[in-house]
Amino acid sequence: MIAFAEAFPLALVRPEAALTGGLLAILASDLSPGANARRLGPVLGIVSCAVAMWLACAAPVGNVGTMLAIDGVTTLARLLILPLTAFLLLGGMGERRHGNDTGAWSASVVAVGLGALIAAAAANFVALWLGLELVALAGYTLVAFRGGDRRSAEAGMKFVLFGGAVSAVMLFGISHVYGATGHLDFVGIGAAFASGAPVLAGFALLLAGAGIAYKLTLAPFHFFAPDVYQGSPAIAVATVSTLPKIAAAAALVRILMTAVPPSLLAPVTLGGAIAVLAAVSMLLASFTALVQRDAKRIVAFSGIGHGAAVVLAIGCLPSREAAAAAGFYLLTYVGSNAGALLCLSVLERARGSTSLADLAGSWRSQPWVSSLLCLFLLSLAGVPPLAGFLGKWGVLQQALAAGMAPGGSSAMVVAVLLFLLATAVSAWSYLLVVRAVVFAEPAAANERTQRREPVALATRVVLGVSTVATFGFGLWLDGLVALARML
Amino acid sequence: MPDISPDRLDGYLLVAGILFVAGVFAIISRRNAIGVLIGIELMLNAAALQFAAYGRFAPSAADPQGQTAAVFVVVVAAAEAAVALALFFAVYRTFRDVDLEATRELRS
Amino acid sequence: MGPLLACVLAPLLLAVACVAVPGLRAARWFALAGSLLTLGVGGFALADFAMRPGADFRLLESHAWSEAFGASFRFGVDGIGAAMLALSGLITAIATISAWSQERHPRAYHALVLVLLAAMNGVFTSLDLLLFYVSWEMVLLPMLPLVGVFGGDQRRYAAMKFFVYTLAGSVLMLAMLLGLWNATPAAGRTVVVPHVVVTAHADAATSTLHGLPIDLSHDGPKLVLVPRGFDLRHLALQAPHFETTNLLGVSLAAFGFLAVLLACLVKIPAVPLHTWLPHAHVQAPTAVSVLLAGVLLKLGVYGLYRVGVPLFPQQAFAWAPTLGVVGLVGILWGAWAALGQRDLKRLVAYSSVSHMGFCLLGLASGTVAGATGGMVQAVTHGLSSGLLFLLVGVVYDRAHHREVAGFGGLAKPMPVFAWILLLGALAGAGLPALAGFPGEFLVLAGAFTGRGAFPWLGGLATLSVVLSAAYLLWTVKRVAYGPLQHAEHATYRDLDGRERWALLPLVALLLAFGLWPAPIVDALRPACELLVQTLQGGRP
Amino acid sequence: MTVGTVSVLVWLLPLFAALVCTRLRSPGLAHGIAAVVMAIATALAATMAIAVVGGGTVTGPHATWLELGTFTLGVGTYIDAMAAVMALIVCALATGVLVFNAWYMHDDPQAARFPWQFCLFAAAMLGVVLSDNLFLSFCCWELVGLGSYLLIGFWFDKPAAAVDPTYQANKGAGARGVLEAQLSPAHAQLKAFVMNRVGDAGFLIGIGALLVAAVTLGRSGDVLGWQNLQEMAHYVANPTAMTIEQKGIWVTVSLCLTIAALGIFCGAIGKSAQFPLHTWLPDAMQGPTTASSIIHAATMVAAGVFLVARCYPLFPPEALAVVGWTGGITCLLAATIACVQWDLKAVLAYSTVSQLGLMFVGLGAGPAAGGKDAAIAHLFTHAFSKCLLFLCAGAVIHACAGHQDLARLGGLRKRMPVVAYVSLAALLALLGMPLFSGFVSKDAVLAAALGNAQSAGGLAWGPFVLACAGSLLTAAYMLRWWLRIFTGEERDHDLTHYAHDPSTGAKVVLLLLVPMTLSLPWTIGAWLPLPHGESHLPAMVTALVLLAVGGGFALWVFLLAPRGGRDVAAGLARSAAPLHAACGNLWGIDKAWDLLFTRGIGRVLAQVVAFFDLGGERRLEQLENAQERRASASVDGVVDGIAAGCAHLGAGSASLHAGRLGVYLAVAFAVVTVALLWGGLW
Repeated sequence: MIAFAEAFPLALVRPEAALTGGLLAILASDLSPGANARRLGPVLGIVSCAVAMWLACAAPVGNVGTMLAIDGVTTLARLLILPLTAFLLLGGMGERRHGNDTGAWSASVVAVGLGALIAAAAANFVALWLGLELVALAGYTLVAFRGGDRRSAEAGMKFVLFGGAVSAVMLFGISHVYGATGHLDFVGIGAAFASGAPVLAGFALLLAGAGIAYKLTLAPFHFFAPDVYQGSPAIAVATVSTLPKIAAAAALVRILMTAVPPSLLAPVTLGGAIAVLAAVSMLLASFTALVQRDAKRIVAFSGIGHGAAVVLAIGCLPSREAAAAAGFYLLTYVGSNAGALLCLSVLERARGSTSLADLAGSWRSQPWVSSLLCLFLLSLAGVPPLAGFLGKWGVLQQALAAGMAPGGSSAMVVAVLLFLLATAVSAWSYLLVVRAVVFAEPAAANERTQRREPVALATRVVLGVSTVATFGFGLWLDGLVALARML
Repeated sequence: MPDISPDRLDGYLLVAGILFVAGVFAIISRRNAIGVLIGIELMLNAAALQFAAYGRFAPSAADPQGQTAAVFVVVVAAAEAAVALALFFAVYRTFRDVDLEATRELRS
Repeated sequence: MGPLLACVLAPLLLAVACVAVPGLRAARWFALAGSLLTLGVGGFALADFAMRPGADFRLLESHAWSEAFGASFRFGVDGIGAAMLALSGLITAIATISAWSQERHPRAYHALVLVLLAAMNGVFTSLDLLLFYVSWEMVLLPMLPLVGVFGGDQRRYAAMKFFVYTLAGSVLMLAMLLGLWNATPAAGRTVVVPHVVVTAHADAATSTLHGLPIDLSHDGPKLVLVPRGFDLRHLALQAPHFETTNLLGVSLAAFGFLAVLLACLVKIPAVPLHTWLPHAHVQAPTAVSVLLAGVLLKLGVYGLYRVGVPLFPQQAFAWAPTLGVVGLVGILWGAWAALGQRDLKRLVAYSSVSHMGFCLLGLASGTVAGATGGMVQAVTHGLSSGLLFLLVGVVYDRAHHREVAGFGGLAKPMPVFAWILLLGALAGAGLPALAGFPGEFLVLAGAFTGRGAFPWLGGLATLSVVLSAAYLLWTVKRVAYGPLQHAEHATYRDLDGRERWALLPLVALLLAFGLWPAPIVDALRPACELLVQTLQGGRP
Repeated sequence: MTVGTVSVLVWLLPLFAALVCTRLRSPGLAHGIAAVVMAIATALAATMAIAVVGGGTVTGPHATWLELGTFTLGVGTYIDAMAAVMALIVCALATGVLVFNAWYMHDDPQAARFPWQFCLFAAAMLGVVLSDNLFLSFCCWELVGLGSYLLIGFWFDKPAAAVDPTYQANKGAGARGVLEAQLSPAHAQLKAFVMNRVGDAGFLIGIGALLVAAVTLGRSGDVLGWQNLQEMAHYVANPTAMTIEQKGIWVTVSLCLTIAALGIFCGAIGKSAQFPLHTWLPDAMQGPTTASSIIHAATMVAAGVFLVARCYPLFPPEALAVVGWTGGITCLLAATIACVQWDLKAVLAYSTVSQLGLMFVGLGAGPAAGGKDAAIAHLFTHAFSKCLLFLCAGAVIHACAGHQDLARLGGLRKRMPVVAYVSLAALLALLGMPLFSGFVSKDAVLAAALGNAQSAGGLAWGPFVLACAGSLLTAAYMLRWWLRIFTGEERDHDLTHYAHDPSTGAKVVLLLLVPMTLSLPWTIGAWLPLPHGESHLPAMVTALVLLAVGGGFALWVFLLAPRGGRDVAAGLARSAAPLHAACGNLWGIDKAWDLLFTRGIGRVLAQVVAFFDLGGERRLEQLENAQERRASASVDGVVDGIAAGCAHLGAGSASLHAGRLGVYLAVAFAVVTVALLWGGLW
């Protein structure tokens, strides 16, 4: 027992443990007869998130063997993941009151959060892969949760097949990395690289990166996103479009910081390549979004673009400000994105779908939700003084600094310009939704377009929080500095 | 022509490689979801095989990292397959088909 | 909290109040209060500059924002800023009065107007480039629904075009901002201060320049250590270094000026980047058109005055002839396009294009007369175009259409309307003794006395004297004179009290500035002189 | 009270009157107040004139209007004999016209509007006359344009002549060539203003050229003041080598000044209705005759002459040649048209144009030949005679219930004797009959032109010859006008039956003005030193011969021949049909302008620009829906085209996102493979 405690310092992973406890509690409440799991589940989940949050704030720093590394990145990831999980549970509480399910929903959400925590803390490819798989498996269930709904089922199927394939590729890469370096932990791999590993290891690492790119919906591993987001319930989209991105970003940062030799990392080489990759994703996302006719598809493409922006920031490593910029970008993104999807969830219930045609004129029946939706979308577009602007600001500042630094790569500067182009184009795609929701007249004045869907208190709370965040972070320049200090 | 004697790594890698490529070919070419799932399984098992092989021939055979990973892979693959099949069933309930060409309501 | 911060914060708070208080009847009073506050502060500052002319910044105040980025909420106005602030207050007040009986969502409407006012004030009073940019972009947020929700049949197209076009135009400015920031070493940079700046801004008593310590005792070149940040005045001091900083093979200054230029030319709007304007104007409700023409278009000119030239004088100098040509093209193209319009609002919109061309030409001419004239033109155009849009709104209220051909002989049933329309048209046509004249004449004088090809540009610009008279007075003739077109027009009532109250200040100011422009010119001139010196200082 | 103060008072009193009258609803009261104020102004102007006549100049008060670093723009007065007398004439005629108008409009419901608009014009006109710098002149120059605009459009609600039954009933039978579709007060005022603006654009360029010259010469302060201009003018005499390097364009100061002179003259062409911008003046007759009498006959249209005279030092010989030729051409052209007009106001309008041309001929003669004084003298004499003629015309029109057709009027001498003989006096003055004022001035003009022609020779003869031809015709058509109206038997009884002389007040005005048409000391007398060079005698002889021939011919055709029962006029018209038609069609100039200005620039070009800007109305109807939106080769169309291009790119990539999982995976794996291979090669 003592030996185990020494081998496995639980103190470091209290938050994960707390969340695991919450997960088990929910499942237990599901089994226990009489207990209304649908009501109880979210509560348990939120409580466990709160506890975990509390523990995370006071968590010590260190390594759990070669498996997990609890450092600034992990802490930052925790502080993003845990509150977000709680809010997603709360949102689910509000949005799924009429679902006939048991606590499974809450369990899945908590599981996604747990997987994200593990992946974010992983210092070892196996741990990383397991964490991402947990995120994925729970995510599949969330996506396909709407029983008996064609689109939801199709979304789930596509999600699982695409995800499975990518994770297999990742695993294949990992195995070769292991074979080439004899290590599965990042530090070891980094050491091996430093002592001249075979070139095969580099390619293997690239394959292993596929899994992360997929979680960040980076081209060419983004294809699943539009279909899956369109098909699944908005509140599920809110989960699978935010938590995995945070986890993957944290993992990517750690891999680049530890497993990749700095010589290779310098913005000139790898950073430049990453920047180009990101720019391509952004352009693809922004332009493709222009012709979409469904709000959730547009959100999906926006997610692709924003994931790319995070990657652009990460491409500016090893400066810690770059990591902070990525973190802040994720913060602003998840705030606005979750808010937008929650609004869409309400409108989806009112109008039956989120196709722009069905959303037409919903401002008449639901002024507040619609206005907030537009607000969140404009924040995603990065219009000051909304939060999205400052996220962009941080990323662009890092990229441009990396580009203008003596010996910096002009690829970074080009990426910045392309980013700005993508910003303008994507703003247009967001306006497509605004146009439908606010400017357009309802197609026909029937009871569906007239109906005013009640908004649950829980939903209101979440919306209120994201609204505050959307306004509050907009001009909080020192937030970037604070995050950098945290790392 | 690699030497595929059982006490050399090359043979295992070759088999794993073949498995992986076959899996990739399957998921790209199959129209039936089950077929794609099988392809994925092939790829996963290729990875598992390599883990085991690399573990066996690793310089430090003392700590069985590779073999452990292989076991993890097998477990997770099973879980994945379970979830996948459940979802196929859900699709089948609504579409009466698991042909990927037939189940294409979600598109631009 | 100083007056300028109040001009930005108070409207925002009032806007929140409008939205937050359910069933609020007093929203319009809130809007009026916010605009009158702005008008008061701006008017006071303008009067101060008129009485004690100077190129310095007044009503300075600074509030901490971000130590690390060297950004802070710095406010301050020179003569130009004061004039613009007063204008935005006045026009917003008038727009509010003209929309006094707004039926559709009055609370939301007035809240949006207040947000717009706050954003505009932010642009006009900010001395911090980041704050400037934020306010600049923030203008778009309220305009989107103001056009898209409260507008006409094709409001969606107009609103989206306006938003995307202007956003695309200004998006490069973000890169410019960060480029400038990155171009400054973290420890700051010691620069030599040009003589004109020392004489204009250095404070001998405290031996400081823009709050930075400077040694004025010796006769040698004056040195000052400029910290990294977004203070416009500090950035301007580093202008030469931006020329030498490289960005993708071009100099940072070249890139930055291009970014600012693009943003401003779209906003002004300069031909051929102007086509969002007619749509926005035609679709927007009257009061919003008044705001758009009266204040928003000035943002572009102001941006060039405040950011483009001071930060990149060499580029500005090199670009000046091109800008002059662009201005001239705008003047003539706009005038001719206006001559060919059938829709009253679109006609006035194109007259705006033509008139704003004068601002550009005047600034580009690089003469005191031209620069001052351009700014005077910016102010007076705000008045005259506002007047014309209000009048178009008046006829639209009665006839529910804006086809010029559909009117005629309205002077019989609506004499007061006809007289004010004639006054507005004559002011727009630059008749002496009306406010349209001083700006136009000064710009022409500036162009004639400008360097290089500017005399010829000025010569061609005089064509607009004919064209403006033609399209404006022709419109007056077709709308107000001749026999009554339709019998029911005879029943139209003349301007009612509210309309008269909205028009009265404009009429009074058009006459006042026309007969006695000296005060406003005196208030604007020193700042413009400094600007011209900066521009000429950019001569390689 | 100094002359300067007086001059300011003279300037501001009418403005004051205008402000007061705007608030008055009663026509009588308004006219009364305005007349009284103008009378006071007249008295003040008289004192001013007495003070400066005999060649002194007074620089009145001067204030800086705007200060612009290198130069300033000022407001102030400057009085010399020319200005003082002109001011006196303006005030005196204005007073008279106001009194006359009180009768003329006694049954017009809108009469109350007349006085303030009229006083506004008077103030602006006095501004032009008294201003001490070119900038102020330009401002007031524009404002007289405003006054003219307002008064031409006095009856703004009248329909176009083409659709106006009363006009069709009353119009002169010979009103050919007039574009009736556009002949309405509303259009005439627009036409007048815009065509004046054409000239003013030139004026502005002239001012610009002066500014360039001033800046080049390093002058500062009120560079547009007369003082400064006179000092700069000596560069005209001796073209200095001083040049400015401007992007390879070398501009000499004297060139600048030449441009300035031509620009100022361009303004004069517009305001004084010289060829080719003369066509607005006949249309301006749509306004009240009383307004026309002073604005479009006596003073405003003469402002151009006045301004050129004011800037005379700036005019180099070549510019003066342009002035002379323009004047000569206009003089003859307008005269030919006047010969065949049947609308009694049209005849007077064209005769005004012709006489203005004569004045410019005088100006064109140059300082050596004393052209300036001659022209100004003719300006003065013409002001009185033409104003009187218009007032009489107004009386006739009023008496005949708005009928203006020379073909139907006639024999009014008995019914309205006062008007008849007053107009005869004015007529003779206009013709330049000895003992009448016109004789002296016209003779002076011709003398100057002749003198210039003799000294310069060659082309300089042109203006003189044209002027002579014009004078010849003037004698003919003016007599025709008078004879047609007042002599012979009544052609249309029920038209002229109720005709009668105007009211006492109006008659008093007419009679008071008659002495001014006589060649007596106080008319022109000692005010201006008229040229008495050796060219004086031949010029006088020429003038008398022309008068005798022209007048005699007219008397024969319109007085003697009809007694013999022969219609010589018709015979002449037949025999010289093409010429007659050309004159009747106003030489096609109006049509040409209509084609070029109204249709060409105003309609077609504008439509084209508008089309290339937004792509036409049909596109604008279908903007809302991207599918229906039609592509168009316009600026806006290009913008939408770019947007459509982006959408096409999006659609292209969207076709990859068509829900095919196989495609998704294939693309993903392909990219990965390519990346690996690329990495391998790299």
